[in-house]
Amino acid sequence: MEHASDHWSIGIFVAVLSIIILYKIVTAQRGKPPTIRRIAGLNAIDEAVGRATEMGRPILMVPGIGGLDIPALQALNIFGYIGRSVARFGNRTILAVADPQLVGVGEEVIRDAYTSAGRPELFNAEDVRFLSDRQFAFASGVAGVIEREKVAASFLMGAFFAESLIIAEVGQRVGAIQVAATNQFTQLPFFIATCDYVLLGDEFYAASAYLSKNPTLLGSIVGQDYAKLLILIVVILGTLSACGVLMLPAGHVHDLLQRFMDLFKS
Amino acid sequence: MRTLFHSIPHTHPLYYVALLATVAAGIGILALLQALPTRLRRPLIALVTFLGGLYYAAEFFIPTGWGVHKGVDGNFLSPYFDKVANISSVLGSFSIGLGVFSLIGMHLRIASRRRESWGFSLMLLISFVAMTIFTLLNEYAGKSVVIPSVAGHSSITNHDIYVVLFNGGLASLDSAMFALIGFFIISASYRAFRIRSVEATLLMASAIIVMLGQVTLGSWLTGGLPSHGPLAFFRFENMSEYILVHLNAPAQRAVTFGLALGVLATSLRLWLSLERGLYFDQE
Amino acid sequence: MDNNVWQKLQSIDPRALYVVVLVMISASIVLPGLTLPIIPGQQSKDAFNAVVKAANTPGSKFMLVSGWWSASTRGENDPQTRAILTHLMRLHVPFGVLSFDPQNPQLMDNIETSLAQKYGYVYGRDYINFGYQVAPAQTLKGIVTNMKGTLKTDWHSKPLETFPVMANVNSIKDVAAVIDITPVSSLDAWLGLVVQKYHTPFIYVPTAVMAPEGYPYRDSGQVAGIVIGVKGAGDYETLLGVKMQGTQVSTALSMVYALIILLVIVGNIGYHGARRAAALQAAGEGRGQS
Amino acid sequence: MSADYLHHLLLPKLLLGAIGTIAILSLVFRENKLYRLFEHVFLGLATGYGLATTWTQVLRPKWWDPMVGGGEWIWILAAPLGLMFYGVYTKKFAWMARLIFGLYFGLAAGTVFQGFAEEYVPQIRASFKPLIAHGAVTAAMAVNNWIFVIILICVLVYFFFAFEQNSAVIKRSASAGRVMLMIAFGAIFGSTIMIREALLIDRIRFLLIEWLQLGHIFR
Repeated sequence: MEHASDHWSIGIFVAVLSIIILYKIVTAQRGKPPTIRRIAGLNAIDEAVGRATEMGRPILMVPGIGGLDIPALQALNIFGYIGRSVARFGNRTILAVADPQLVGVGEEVIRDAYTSAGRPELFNAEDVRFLSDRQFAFASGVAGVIEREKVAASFLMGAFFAESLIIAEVGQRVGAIQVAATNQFTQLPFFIATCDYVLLGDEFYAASAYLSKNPTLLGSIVGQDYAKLLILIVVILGTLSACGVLMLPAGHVHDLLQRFMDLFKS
Repeated sequence: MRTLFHSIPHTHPLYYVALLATVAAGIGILALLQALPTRLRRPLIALVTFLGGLYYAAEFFIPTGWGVHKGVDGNFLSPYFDKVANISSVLGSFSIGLGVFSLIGMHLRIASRRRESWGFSLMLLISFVAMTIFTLLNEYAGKSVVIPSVAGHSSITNHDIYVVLFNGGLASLDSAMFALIGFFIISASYRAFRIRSVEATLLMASAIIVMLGQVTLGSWLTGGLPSHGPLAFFRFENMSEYILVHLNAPAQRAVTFGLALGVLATSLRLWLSLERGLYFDQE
Repeated sequence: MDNNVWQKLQSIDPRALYVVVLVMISASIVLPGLTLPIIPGQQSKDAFNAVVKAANTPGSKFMLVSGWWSASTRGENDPQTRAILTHLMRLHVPFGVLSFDPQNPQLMDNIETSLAQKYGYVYGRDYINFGYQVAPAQTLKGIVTNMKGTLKTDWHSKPLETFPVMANVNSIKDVAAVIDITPVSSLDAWLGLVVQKYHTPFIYVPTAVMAPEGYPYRDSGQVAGIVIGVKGAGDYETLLGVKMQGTQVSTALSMVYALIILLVIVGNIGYHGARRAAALQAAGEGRGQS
Repeated sequence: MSADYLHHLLLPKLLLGAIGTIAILSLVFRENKLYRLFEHVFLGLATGYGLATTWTQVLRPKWWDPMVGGGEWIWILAAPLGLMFYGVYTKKFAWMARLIFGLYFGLAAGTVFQGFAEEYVPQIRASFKPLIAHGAVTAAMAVNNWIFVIILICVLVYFFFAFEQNSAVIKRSASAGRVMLMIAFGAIFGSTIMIREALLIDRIRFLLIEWLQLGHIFR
């Protein structure tokens, strides 16, 4: 088991990244909220929701199959915003989950969305559905829901694995507008092939900030950018050090460069 | 833990006293929580969230060797690692009812009110009950429950039924659902691999090169090229390997860094209850 | 050409494609004569030669086969295992199977028993199953110095001392080669904990998805050869001069891949044809107005 | 058709597996009653199995056995605390569910520091690659290292959200990053096809060879 003190440099590096993010959150909360770049997939949400309502067909949301993890909570957070939009249009939201705890959390999120949009009477607890915590049983259940409810839009966000293609292809077949985001790099190509919009990489984590324009979340995104910049600088310095270590004869500079590289060695 | 709460053999009367007292204390805690003024609820939730994350964070950041004897790995919090994981998985398991009630409850309602296509719901309920019973029987009774012979067939045991349900049912359905992707991946590539833009073209080209690097068909097409020297690079298996190792890996790594920072930031906001959004904002 | 034709080419009903795939796969499975000739890749050849070399090196010929796969990757790992074990039995090499997945011992046993009869292999004399190892890292560390002490029993809980095949196998030094059949990241564990100690020849037999993990180690010589997925199994069978599942599945795969490439070409012809037709039409309308 | 063959076809384990497989695979053509039947059976079996194994693999060994067999009476406290999850069903106690979910949010968040240090920092270290051919580093390796670093940087730049991308260099790097991403996605797509088809072939083999035993007919 790794501890910070096993390699203090690594522990401190993780702490520094955290502090950068927290600092940017605090400054954004106090000052002028920052702006972030456009994320194409998210502009399509209102259009998708509106079209679904015209067609009189419901909207499906799936927060992945990873259980109560950070990606699922991020997905539910985004679904909360989309849910408000759905509620304003007076449409139905079906939330399909693969974890018992997410039934509890998900029900509250969707209920809150309908309540804060002023349409609490439209919320139906039966539309927050636990299907299975078993990967392919869940996929079969979601495919069934998509086919029988003829969903008009589906939002697939969170940790998806091989089942991604089953869910998205069935959605494609019923003509649903699909927006997807996942932390699993290996599933992104399949979402790209089947969905209308895909949030790549950490666009997923920027989505809630983009939708809510909430200073805390926007500040967090700025912090993440600075943390990313720090990683970029470290990689460039490390690459230059690697060149130096290779070329320079043994001596102080050589040792210094080697020591810099070893800061990140576990 | 062990020093605070001595275990008592369950044959001892005191054990039952301790059990009852703990249950009473537990209910007392719940009652006390409920009696708490409403405005204190949100800070309390924030506190509990913070404490939940604090163990792992502190266990990581506190230097090894603090508060433990020499030779023990980690710090004074480390010996509880398994205990915390156990408690969290046990307590978490109590939530399984939320899932079961959601699914089974809905189908019970459909079946009992004979709503549209209630027969399917009935089959779901029967499968659920049968699987629960025979999985438990298999665990507890081994092969001992013999179901007497039916219409001349030799008698069968509970284990035989379990095998039919598990292998014939659950495992087969799992593999069949997985195998569906074999069909879907073909229609997906037919639709997606179009020379529409530079991006789409590159996606298609790299997919096809990697595909051909994996099958005999590819070996045929470029089998004539020498296996050594500069031209060997253009054999599909070599181009495919190059794309996977040298072009895919750095792109994947860069995306991973961004995702990792996203998780770090989301975790920090959750842990410190900085999130002022849905769910977390309600009392 | 009529614009409708272009449209049709780029929007073939997926169900038609599924039927074609179904027929192609079924035919290649049911008709044993329907196989495509296979050109074995260099990596498969290296693996094959490494096994032959290890079997001909003086000293203990005992080989370790490690299985990390379960029924879920049976499609790839079963043909691989069949090809490898056929080779070992032909070379009269004694071997032991270590399983790192609870389902694996049974799956391995099915393959062993189906092949054993043909090659006169007897359990306990010529080969052995060590069963499911719960803690991979500890097992791997242990077998380096003390094989019997670490593994203790076979998968039926019979002490290893009772099996003649184990008589002279005490540590990793008595192992002529390690063959790792795996759908998971097991490579680092084997290389780090076992192989590098005495430079035991190591043959990597992964699913296609896992194969890239092995490339860097092949260049450095730590991996003697890689048998990649079903294609590798087919290559291996060709090198053995037999036609089994690997060849059949390789054939089916080549046909499916050819279909995909054909579809991509057809789809693109349709897409660009339609665009050109639309452009021509627009140009024609333009002329009419002037 | 011989009696033996018929008997084989009707073996319950094989028969259920075969019909179930056909039912599930039929979804590719369209949703139908047979699929719907087995979808419901699947969900029922999976939930039953999940419930039973939650008891046999988690609650019995980690909770019941230590509590009863080991006399660790304090474990009974998990029962009233576990009850808090069910607060979601009532308005009055809903906040208690939020309380216990809060605990789990905390647990999920708390592991992030260790996870980051163990999983990602080594990847940062592994990205320090020499760009010059010298000594053990061949010219080909140096070229590959250049490619590695350039792709890594371009893709990282693409994912900046808050910094304004107004310099031409940055803009071009970002779009190059997107292009490199597409190549990577193509590679993943291409390398996944084989295992997916292998699984489909395995299922068709199950139906045709293991169940219908058609292999013998044509041999």
